[in-house]
Amino acid sequence: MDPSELDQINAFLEGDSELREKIKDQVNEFDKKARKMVGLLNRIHFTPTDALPALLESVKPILNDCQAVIKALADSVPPNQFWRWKDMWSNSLRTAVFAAVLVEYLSSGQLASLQQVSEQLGMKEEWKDRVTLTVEDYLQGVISVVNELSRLAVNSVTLGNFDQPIKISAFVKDLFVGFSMLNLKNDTLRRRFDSLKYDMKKIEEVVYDVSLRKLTSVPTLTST
Amino acid sequence: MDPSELDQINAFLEGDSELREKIKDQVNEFDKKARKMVGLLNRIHFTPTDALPALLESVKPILNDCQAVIKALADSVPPNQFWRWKDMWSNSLRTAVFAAVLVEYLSSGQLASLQQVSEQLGMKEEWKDRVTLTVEDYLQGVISVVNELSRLAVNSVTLGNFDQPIKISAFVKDLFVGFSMLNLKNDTLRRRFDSLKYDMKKIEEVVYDVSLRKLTSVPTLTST
Amino acid sequence: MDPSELDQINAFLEGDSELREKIKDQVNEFDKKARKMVGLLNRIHFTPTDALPALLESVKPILNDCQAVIKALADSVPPNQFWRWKDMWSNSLRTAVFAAVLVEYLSSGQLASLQQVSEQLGMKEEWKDRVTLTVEDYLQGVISVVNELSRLAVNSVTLGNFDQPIKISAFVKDLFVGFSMLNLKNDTLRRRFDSLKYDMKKIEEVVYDVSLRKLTSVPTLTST
Amino acid sequence: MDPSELDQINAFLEGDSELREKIKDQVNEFDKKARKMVGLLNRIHFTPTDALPALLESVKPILNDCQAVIKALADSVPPNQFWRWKDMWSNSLRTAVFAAVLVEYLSSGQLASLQQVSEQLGMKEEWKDRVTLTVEDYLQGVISVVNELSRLAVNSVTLGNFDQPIKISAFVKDLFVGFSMLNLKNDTLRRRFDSLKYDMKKIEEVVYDVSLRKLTSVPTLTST
Amino acid sequence: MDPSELDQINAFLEGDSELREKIKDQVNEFDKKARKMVGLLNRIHFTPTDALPALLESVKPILNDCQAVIKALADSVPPNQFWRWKDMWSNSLRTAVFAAVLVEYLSSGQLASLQQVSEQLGMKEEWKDRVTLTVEDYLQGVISVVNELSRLAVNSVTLGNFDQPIKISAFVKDLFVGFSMLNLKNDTLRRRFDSLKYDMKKIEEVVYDVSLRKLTSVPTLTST
Amino acid sequence: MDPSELDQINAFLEGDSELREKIKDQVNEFDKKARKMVGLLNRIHFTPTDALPALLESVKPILNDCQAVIKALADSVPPNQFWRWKDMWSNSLRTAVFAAVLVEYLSSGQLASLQQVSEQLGMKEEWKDRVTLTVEDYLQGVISVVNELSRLAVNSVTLGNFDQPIKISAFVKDLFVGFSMLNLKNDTLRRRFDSLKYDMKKIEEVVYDVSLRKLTSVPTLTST
Amino acid sequence: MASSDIRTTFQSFRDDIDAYNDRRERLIKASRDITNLSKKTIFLLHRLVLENAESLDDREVYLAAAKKGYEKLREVQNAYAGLRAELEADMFWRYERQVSPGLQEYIEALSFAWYLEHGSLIPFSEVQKSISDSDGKAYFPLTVADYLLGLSDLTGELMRFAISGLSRKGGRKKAMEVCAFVRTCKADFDRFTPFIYELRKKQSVTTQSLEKIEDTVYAICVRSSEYDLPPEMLDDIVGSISQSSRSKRGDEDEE
Amino acid sequence: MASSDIRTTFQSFRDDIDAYNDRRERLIKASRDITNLSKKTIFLLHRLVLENAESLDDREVYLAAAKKGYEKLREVQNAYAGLRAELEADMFWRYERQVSPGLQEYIEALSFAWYLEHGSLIPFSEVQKSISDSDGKAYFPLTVADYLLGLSDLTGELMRFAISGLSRKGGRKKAMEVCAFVRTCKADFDRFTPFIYELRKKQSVTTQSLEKIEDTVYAICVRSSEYDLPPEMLDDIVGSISQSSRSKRGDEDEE
Ligand SMILES: [Mn+2]
Ligand SMILES: [Mn+2]
Repeated sequence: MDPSELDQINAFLEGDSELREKIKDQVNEFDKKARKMVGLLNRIHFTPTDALPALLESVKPILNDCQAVIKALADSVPPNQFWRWKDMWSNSLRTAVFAAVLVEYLSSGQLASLQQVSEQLGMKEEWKDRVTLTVEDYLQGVISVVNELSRLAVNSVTLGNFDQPIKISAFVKDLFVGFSMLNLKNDTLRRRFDSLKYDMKKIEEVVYDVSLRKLTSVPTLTST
Repeated sequence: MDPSELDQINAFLEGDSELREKIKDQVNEFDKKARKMVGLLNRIHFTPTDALPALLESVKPILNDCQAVIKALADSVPPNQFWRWKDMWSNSLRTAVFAAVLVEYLSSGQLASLQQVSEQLGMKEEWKDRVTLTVEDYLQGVISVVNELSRLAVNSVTLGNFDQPIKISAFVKDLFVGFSMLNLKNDTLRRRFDSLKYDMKKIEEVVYDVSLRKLTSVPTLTST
Repeated sequence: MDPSELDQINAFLEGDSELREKIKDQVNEFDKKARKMVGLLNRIHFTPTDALPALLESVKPILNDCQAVIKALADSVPPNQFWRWKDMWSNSLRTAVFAAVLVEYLSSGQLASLQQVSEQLGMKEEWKDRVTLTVEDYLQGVISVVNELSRLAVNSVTLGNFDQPIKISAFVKDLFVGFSMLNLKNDTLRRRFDSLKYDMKKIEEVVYDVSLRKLTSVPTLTST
Repeated sequence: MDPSELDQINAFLEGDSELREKIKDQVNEFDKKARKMVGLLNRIHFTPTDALPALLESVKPILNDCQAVIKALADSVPPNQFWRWKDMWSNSLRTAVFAAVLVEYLSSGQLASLQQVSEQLGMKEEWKDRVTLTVEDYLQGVISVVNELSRLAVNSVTLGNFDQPIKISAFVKDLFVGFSMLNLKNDTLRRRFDSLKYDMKKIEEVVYDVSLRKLTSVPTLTST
Repeated sequence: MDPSELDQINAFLEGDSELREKIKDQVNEFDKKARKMVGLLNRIHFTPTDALPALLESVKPILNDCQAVIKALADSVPPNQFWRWKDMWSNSLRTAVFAAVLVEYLSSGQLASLQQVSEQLGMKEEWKDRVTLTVEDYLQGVISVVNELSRLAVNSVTLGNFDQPIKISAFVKDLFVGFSMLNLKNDTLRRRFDSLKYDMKKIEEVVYDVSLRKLTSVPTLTST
Repeated sequence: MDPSELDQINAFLEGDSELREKIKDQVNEFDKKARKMVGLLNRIHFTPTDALPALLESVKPILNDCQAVIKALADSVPPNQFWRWKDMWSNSLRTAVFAAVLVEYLSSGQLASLQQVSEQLGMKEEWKDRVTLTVEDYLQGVISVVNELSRLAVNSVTLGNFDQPIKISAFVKDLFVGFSMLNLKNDTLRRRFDSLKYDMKKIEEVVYDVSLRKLTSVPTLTST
Repeated sequence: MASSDIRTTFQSFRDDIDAYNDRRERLIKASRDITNLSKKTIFLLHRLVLENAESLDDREVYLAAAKKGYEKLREVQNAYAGLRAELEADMFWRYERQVSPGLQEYIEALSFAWYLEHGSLIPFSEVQKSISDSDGKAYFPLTVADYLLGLSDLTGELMRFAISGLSRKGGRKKAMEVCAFVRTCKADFDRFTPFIYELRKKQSVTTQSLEKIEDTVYAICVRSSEYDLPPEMLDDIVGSISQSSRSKRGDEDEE
Repeated sequence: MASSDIRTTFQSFRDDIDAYNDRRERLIKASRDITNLSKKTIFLLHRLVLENAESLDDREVYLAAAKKGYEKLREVQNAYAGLRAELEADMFWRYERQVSPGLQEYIEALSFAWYLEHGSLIPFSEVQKSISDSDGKAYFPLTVADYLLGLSDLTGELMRFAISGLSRKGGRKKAMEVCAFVRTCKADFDRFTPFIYELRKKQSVTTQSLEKIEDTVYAICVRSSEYDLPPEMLDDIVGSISQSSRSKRGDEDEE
């Protein structure tokens, strides 16, 4: 190879690896915040219903803090290279989506839309070739919420809240129908969707236990 | 090496990989239909007893549509090459068997025989060297039905239908006795049969719950 | 190479592979009997208490027939080669132990000892270098019995036999204490022992339901 | 489950496993013949040129005997099931192809075509849905012949036959050009073809030695 | 569970793992001796022909010492448990066979028979249910000798001994013909036998080099 | 866990991970130097004998530069924690040993001792609980030298230096005898030592080719 | 180095390698013994709790069990005292991989006994103290990783303890306590997973154990809600019925 | 979001996912075609060199082969022109994993033809130019990684080229040239291995190829040293003997 070409390629590769280091540092920051939210949200399993709102409030400021980290990421990534680097932060991002969607569901009983989550995380339209919330990352986060809700169905019964599993069941059923509309290839998303069946089954068994014993006043949902 | 022989060999090698592409496209079509039926049949778990017939009716046209895809497959596969290509579509085919058998059971309480399913899927005797329904694919589909019925036993109690589990229990017991009479050497089939025990156990527990609480009028079955 | 030595080696190699075939055939026979007993014993879950003795009687002849197969095995295995071939039949043997121990428990309420089972299967002291019942095979069979009894506890209530779970509970608790006296290092055995606690838990729940039901909703029925 | 259907399924399953056993036995027979030919053909490496025809004659009857085994296979394999079972005998078949092609080359200096080998092994057109010689099996056999010829080039010099390597060199070069006309995608075949160049190289070295020696140390011998 | 039975079982489980430790220690001893012989025998590759006898003499005492270790093994293994423990020492034993056969060949030009090797290692008929030399271990050792001889063929030329390769070639050819007459079903043995071809090829190339250059007076062997 | 204990453990773990980062940075520096030496030494395969000394001289300054990096490492590692961190740099260190030993061999024909290499790399006795050259690292480096020499034997013949392989052969033989004296367990060192056999064989074949053709004047070594 | 020098040098390497292997072998054996002793202690603790299922007072049963556990673990502590010389200075780090498995098993057993006695997690200092001499000098430095990994295994034993203890009197209440305790452990350990790789894998085992306990506690709550009786009374009712059946079976035994 | 909203939303997700999968499928197929075309080109180049073994002038044979190779690769370049719209803006990076395998195979083929023509490594800019329109606008950005990984595969083909070409006239000299060339490649690439993970694995394949060529060159040297004749004369002697034998075999064929 021509020596000047050798040097040029080398310089290019070194620049690239510095960029990687820089992004990695920012992702570490992001990850710390994501972990912190997971740590707090883990408490839903033993927090009585009336103390839940306070717990959820404590998570929101951290969600807001994520905006700054995400902006820093967007500033680092070169134009059009979103797809090149996204794997580095998608874990943290999915965790943030998980937190946002779970907090919203436990607050309002509603599913936060991709748009809503995207805004809550401070994503800007003009960055979309550098940092954006993809459908896949959003769906991955939502599936993690379902995993958590199946555990919550069990633990809320222990806490004496017999209506929670019924509500969760209705919410998850809706989501499940939504997911079954997607044509998923044999990839991670497909595998995770398959795992939803176990969550559904578990939740259904809790609803079964509760309704068999007539422990709840809420009527169990049927299809419309 | 003789040039004409060389050309022939070359033509043969190239034709093979085009054929694979073509079959793959048709299998993709088949797979979409199979998944769609699974999506619809998932609704049995939250459909009240009286709305079930309508749901089952909505599945039947898709079952019929499978006939066209299967015919297209039969037209693509060269004579005598069933065993060469069958692994490509056996997953989709087993899912179709699952749908046919489940619909039949929920409609009539009967087990659809291999012959019946084969006809319903539009398999022709004269294709049997290209596309056919093997005993193994049929049995795999039937086992999947049992997996689904154990979940249905739980959910029908939630929906207030306390007789369904008792009926399911009798049907599955019958099937289980039938399967235990087969000399399954085939490893996959045997392992899946072994897994039926868990379904049986779950169904028995539902029947236990229901009869302990005297919620049903149907007498629980005993051996004859 | 010396021709006579060659012949000798060849004869040896051929003898070996014939021996393997022969043992395999006998193991197939053994396996058929073992599965037949499992098939019959599966009926305990829907056989009323008064019909149980007859069912157990129908298993005993097959247990006796195992003696012939085991003898045939012992006759085939060359002296001192127990450890070489035992893996081929240990699955069937454990199933036979399972059947023997389950039949004994359901007949007399007692645990058949290793010695008793060994005799019932017609094992001879003088074969012990060819076919014998090891401690591990015996214990594996016993654990399978406990798995089955937890299912029986559930089903006997469905069949209206409310005392059975209470008896089973006492028997299994005793066994559990027994197993916990052993210093198990063997991984498979330890793992299977671990699973026993779930059987205990299930049986406990049935006892719980039955006890409370007797006192709350069916006060006229008292234990005899 | 309908008893007659059960019986039918059972009969089918048992038939299948008997069929496997039967084919396996015949493949064992085939394998013995194939190995016997390999054993005999190994002698070409230390058989003087004038004794070669006799050696080749001793192989031909065994080649003929293969016809009976192959016919037995064709009789056993059910119609249309060639692709189901072919992996069981393809090793033996490739060895037989190797023997046929090697014998032909050493007798006539010609490459036996797929058609010729197929006939020599007694393959019938009307069996092609049960037993047939595929392009891949044929090519694999031919490559094995080249491997053997590179060894023969060396040994024939030891035996004083200095023309053999030169003939082999021409034959193998032709074959190599032939193979390089094929568009191989198949991995195994491609990898085996790659290995041919080492055989070529080895043969080249022998030709090199012989050519130079003839001119330097054995000047009286000129090529005829 | 009977306390005395429990104690017995416990004792049994503990004894087993102590026995394993003990055998392991003895195998370590055996292994050291085996390695030492390999170390010494490695010197054949750079030992001039006339110094070879002295080298071989230095190996023999270690071969004799193996008898004591093997006796210790036989004393440790419980009656009838040869097949249970043999895998622990078979590597060392095969190395000892390798040494015995190689020493014998280099001393007398003969192949030591299984019987001879067995005696040399001090195996007693009356231990055969605890420690014995199986056909497979013997053959594995012999194959290792061939691997070594192909290397020796090369090195003896370097040392100026041009007759050695010719002798080795005859010996290995003989062995090869012998091995091809065996019906090797055993996979490992068969694969190792297949590898012999490479050794043969190498040896043949040495013979080729030597005879091409007329460096030897011994006539090269032809088939009889 | 007690909150103050939690904090304490956390602080400790953070300190630890900072230390790891620091060491990692220094190891990166070390690695760069090691790679540079390997790059230069790769040229021995196409450098004519008379240009070799200049090439070796160009490596020596880099070897000296390693001393500073190694000192920095020793300053970072806490007392007594050599064995905790050594895996981080052992690759680089072994490469440095490789370079030192190869340069010494090509300069003087001698094996540089552990002590010599240790000094050349500037290791201090008083650091030995933090950074030191272990026997294993030294031997690994030496084995890499042998791997390289087997390739050099081939290439020096290409460069017309027919004596080099003979010298290499003698050197490697000595080393091999040394290695065979070690009681190596089944670990990396053992596996790498086993690989030496292939290098030896390769070198022996080069020596064979050269001496067969009488291309060298140096007498080939025999054991002493 | 000349040929003969190489031989001498390699002789000294041989001695070095042999010494290493011998010590390694000794430590592996010692560690295996320690693992076995610790496992046996854990079995013993489970057994003691189970055997005295009918005893009146939980506290007493647990205290007695813990005491016996400590006694048995003294054997382990003596073994470590004996290994002191082998693990001096940087030797501990050299043989860490051989020592750690046994050490973690020991910590698991010790923390189980401690939990039975105090109902809490054993502190780091207490573990280090247990493997120190009477002057408080450690036989070898305890690493935070071994400490945490040992404790992480404890959660699995507590799961077994909770589920097999269900049929004891008060077993239901105990299961709920264990549930809360294991939850806290899991949350505490989460903080350390970025630092200790093996802890990440063990945390998923802990999560599984926790979910098993949660399922158990859930089943208890579902049932007590259905009958709407205080747990103690439920225990008494079930206990008395099982008891009467058991004594009846006892009679049959005598026949 | 209400039940029905969820359905609508997921419908839009479905469209999004389907669009992605369709494009992905198109690119995989296109990439597979490109791979096949490139592989065929490589085969063709080997074949052309081999078939014209008896030709007088190396240069001419190589130039003619390269020219035919370039022609065939124009099909690939057209395919890339057609994919331009699919790979716009950030789409290249999104589908990189689908595009790279074919692209690397193309670079391998192109660099082989280039080597035959120039005897040197094709520069980065030339590769990029080959997949750009006539105004020099790239269809998509060429990454350094794909460039290097494609070149790395070239060494394997050069090994085949050198060894199968041995029996050509001048094949021995050519093998020595290739040996030197591959050596330089290996050394040049070594510098980049810390940056590109896959290159590390490919380097070990390159090393193997290099050693195979070295062994070949070694065998040549050993033999020419023994007979002590200049290589051209050796070629002539061997050639003439093989030739006479070949024509003799030809005679036999006519019988
Ligand atoms: Mn544990
Ligand atoms: Mn390639």
